[in-house]
Amino acid sequence: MTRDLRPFRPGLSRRSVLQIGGGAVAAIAAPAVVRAAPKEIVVGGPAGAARYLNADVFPVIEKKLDAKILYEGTNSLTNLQKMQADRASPKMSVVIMDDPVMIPAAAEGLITPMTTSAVPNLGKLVPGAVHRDGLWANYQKPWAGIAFSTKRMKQPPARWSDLWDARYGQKVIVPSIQNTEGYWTLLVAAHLETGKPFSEAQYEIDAAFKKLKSLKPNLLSVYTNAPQAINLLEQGEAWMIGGQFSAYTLIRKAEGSPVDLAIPAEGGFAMPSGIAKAKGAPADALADAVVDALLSPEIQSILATKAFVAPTNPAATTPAGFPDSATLFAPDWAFFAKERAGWTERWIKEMA
Amino acid sequence: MTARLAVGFAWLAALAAVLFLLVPLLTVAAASFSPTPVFDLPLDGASLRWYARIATLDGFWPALSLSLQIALLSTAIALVIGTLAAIAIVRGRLPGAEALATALVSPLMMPGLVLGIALLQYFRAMGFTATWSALLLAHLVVTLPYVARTMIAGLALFDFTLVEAARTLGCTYAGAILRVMVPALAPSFLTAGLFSFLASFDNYPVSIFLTDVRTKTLPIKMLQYIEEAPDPTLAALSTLILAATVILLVASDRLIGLHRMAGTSE
Amino acid sequence: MLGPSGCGKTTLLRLVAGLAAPEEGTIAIAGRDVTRVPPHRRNVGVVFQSYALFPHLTVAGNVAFGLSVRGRPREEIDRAVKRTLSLVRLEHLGARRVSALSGGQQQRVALARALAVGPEVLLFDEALSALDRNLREEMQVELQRLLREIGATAIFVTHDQDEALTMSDRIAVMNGGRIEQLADPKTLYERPATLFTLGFVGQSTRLRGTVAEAGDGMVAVDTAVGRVAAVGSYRAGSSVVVATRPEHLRVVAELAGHEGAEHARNSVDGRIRAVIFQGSRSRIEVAAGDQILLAEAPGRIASELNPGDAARLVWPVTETFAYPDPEARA
Amino acid sequence: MTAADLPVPSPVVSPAPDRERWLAIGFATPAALVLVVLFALPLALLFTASVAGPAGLTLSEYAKLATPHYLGVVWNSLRLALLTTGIAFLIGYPASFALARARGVLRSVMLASLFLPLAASVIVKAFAWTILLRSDGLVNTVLMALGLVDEPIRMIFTETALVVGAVNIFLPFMILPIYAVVAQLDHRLVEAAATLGASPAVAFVRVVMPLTLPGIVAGLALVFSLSVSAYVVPTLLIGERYPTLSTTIAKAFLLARQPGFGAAAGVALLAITLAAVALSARLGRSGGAR
Repeated sequence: MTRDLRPFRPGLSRRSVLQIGGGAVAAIAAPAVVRAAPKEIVVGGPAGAARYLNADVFPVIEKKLDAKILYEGTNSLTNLQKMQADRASPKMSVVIMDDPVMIPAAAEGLITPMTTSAVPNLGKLVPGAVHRDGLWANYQKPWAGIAFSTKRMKQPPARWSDLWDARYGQKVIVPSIQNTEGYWTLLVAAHLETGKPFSEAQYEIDAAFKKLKSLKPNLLSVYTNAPQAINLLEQGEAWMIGGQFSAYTLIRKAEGSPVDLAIPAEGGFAMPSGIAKAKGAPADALADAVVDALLSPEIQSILATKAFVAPTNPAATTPAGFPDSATLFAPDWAFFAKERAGWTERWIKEMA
Repeated sequence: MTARLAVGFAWLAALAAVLFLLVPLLTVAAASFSPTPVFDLPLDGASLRWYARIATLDGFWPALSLSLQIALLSTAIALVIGTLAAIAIVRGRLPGAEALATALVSPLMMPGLVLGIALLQYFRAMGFTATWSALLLAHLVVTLPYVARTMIAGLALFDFTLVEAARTLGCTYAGAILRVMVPALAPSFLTAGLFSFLASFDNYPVSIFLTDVRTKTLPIKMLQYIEEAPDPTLAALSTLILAATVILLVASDRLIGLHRMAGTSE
Repeated sequence: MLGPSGCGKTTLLRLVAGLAAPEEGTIAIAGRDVTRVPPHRRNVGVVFQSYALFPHLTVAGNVAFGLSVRGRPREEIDRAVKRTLSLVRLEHLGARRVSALSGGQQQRVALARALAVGPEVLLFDEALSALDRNLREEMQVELQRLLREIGATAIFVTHDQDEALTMSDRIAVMNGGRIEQLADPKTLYERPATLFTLGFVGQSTRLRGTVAEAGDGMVAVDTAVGRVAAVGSYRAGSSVVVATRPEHLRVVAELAGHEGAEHARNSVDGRIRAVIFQGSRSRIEVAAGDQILLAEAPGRIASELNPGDAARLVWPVTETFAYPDPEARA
Repeated sequence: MTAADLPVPSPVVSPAPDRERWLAIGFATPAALVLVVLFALPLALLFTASVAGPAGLTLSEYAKLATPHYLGVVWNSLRLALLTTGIAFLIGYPASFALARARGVLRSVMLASLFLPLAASVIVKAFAWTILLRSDGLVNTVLMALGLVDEPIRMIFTETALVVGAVNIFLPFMILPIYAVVAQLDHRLVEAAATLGASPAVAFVRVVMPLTLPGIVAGLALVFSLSVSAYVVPTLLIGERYPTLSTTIAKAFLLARQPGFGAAAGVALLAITLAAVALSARLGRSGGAR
């Protein structure tokens, strides 16, 4: 895996190719350098979070810091690719990505550690929320369960094993392992097959795939495109999505869609939303301030109510009905990140 | 008898094609009037709330403007250089004409995101970071195949003596191309131009790697909107774009018609 | 310009029009060197073989094209279009689309379009070949009338010798990229300078032989059928082809009294092989040795001839020409 | 002039062939430059990873492609492209003739219906197809009303849905280039063929088909290239159960961070498609020369 993480390095032939191309492109379009205004900062993160961040969170931070936050909402893996290409002069100063994407970003040296002196709130988070000595931190924890259509199901699904219930032939959608939330189905399958607790079952991958295969008759689809899957659930064509999470499903529910999120008896899971500073990025001090704000109780309270996520700063207040963050299982993401490519390939081979 | 059958079959195929192509568009248009936040049919009732929402979408107008700029410019450039290349290929005095004809389609053979990643790394490796120019150049690669391929086909039956006739009547070479070849091949140019414009205007797999937070094309914005919520906003937005395209099509139909009229009075 | 397909006559026309550029040499129109002048500034009018009418324009639009490109005022263009169309007798069809016209009408539109700009030289590239025979002959007459009215120089390219002979003041016979002979139609026919011209324009009777005696612009040639005298300057021993036009060959029934009577005549004895009736005249094939000679005779005389009869062919020496034998040369 | 000094006839020399050739080269240069500088070089750079191993050049990434699973993936891509191109041609070829015959408003409506779909994002159209093809969707309702099926048949996320969607999205790219050629077709040629004693079928095969070949080749090349490299279409219409080269390449670059393997798969895709398109162009040319 480490071999595959090597960055692209120009070789001799590569350099000469670039010289040819460089001359020609420069002739076609003269490069113009765009510099950010001094009190401006670019934050990159998932597109799905753009609405609540722009509407409810950033205005508060902007007012506090007297700065302008520009949010670059793009799929995490695309953002990672862009960060890699832009490593010489990064455009994004702060990035929001799930832990499994933070791990390769860290390995490729694209993010830089934060300190409690510059980001005081870093030291106030719940245990386990700060990774690799401040390289990144979890600023929120959406929880994952089973999203279901309230139009089709009068009773919320009670257990994860309901996904396998023969009554739901071709009614179930699960996320692809290419998406972070795709891991939950695999983990549950391992747990159901072995009977071991999640913490042990997460390493029993052969068992997981065995159980997962038996889910095939119930599967309508395996999604990589979340909006499409949610749309199918909202239409009632799908009845359940295994492993969907609060920051998506509950926002849709709040907007009036006939969907809801159930936390099965075996337990829910904590989604690992991380935040980090890009290495060598502009507006370094401002980046520290923005991260600190996102880790502050004030902002995390807003996030909790608007985005239905569990705070990682214990001082933040949560509305009633939120699951206890401590009951949510957080798996070994390093193991997941290491194995994901292989699992994806195996998944495609076995589930096709 | 066979001939009549064949004609009947042709009309049947055309009717089927038209219906087949329009059904999903009508579905989208219908769903845009949904009173609920679900992108679905049938509807109970109708509402314009998703149209109202478009006005509140952040970054919509700049994205539309950028997409129009890039699409118009890349189409204009692609039309010129693609047509020139097609002339060179069709007139057959070019060494390796057939290879060039195939090579000109090759950008379509690459998944857009591969092209996007390739261009992103290439531009960055050269220290080229101007987003607008990068987008224009990338879209030129995306649009050129449509123009070149359509024009090669269109020129195959074109009688180049017309260009020579115009030259002996007092036109320069470029003037002859503009005054004779362009109007005589209006359907091909229209097809090539619209293919190219729409391919650029709707492109996101290439654009997504080259846009940045300040410079986003409309499809990238639309992708962001649907990621935020799969509600009928996108249906409303698409319906508006479709309506604008209808206007564009009617206008270009008129324009070509006007051109013909201008021709008769000359 | 007359010649077989591929002889380069269209290329020459294109060179004159400026649509192709010469590698060497100069092209001059009315004494003005136009070698480097692009086609749009040469002031020539071209009528193309395919007519090359602009399909997106009407008849009037096509005729007006050259003037409107030159930016002439609208009234002037309208007047010129009207005048030119009436010249080609199409004034009533100005608003038609060109695709709705017959072949002859299209040809006339092409002509009107070329004429409208008032060219110094008119170029016709096989302009009549696409028309059927009757229409072609009608157009030939009409074109001659028009060209006389306008008084412009016209260059026709054709592979049709009748058309060339009918329409031209001077004909350039082309072969293999070269002009074989440039002459008025009469000279060209009566005094063909080369074997090619002889063969391409009209019929001929030929005999291969070797020069036996030479002198004073005349040669005596030994052929397979006897000695023949011809006009030409060659050294004794040269291989030559002697030829004459069939209409100069008279068929004489074996009348012994004529023998040697006229010094200026050639004669060959043979046997009639075929008599082919062709209306006012008949073609007669006479076998002499292993040669076949072509003669022509008025119908009255021909009707008395029968295949198998012995016959003597007699023709004037002054109508007999000697050419270098191309096969001997090779 | 005497016969003795006549020049020897020489073969025809076409005038200044170099000038025409240089003009053609000049015309082709800008497009070729764009292709080289903005397509070939960037891809070459990206694809060097496919042969760059830890110890110099290696073909190990290509060897991975030769496993049964990835050969199946290649077959999926080809199958999708062939089905889409074939069906689009069967509908599109006759339709383009009707389009060329149509006049006035009818033609405008037909042309508009070909261009209009290009203005709608693939994502939105995929949403629409889900609505149409789902178990209680329009298509199943119609099928049941007609008594063709007794209970809803599953269509979404099947190969049927994939091909229907792909044909829907790529059909205009088949019809319009063919139409552009058919519209120029001189109908007198067909009539001429008929007067020569050709039956309509023979006249069609011997006269019309060869004349429309440039359009056919253009349509086939466009639709094949687009469908073989389609990424969004299979992702949204069938998902992971139908892995294609495109989805595999995307995964390798973005998710698995294996640019070497992604590059190898990209090279394979480009090679296969170029070969297919060059072959169809060659067939078109030999057919046209018949």
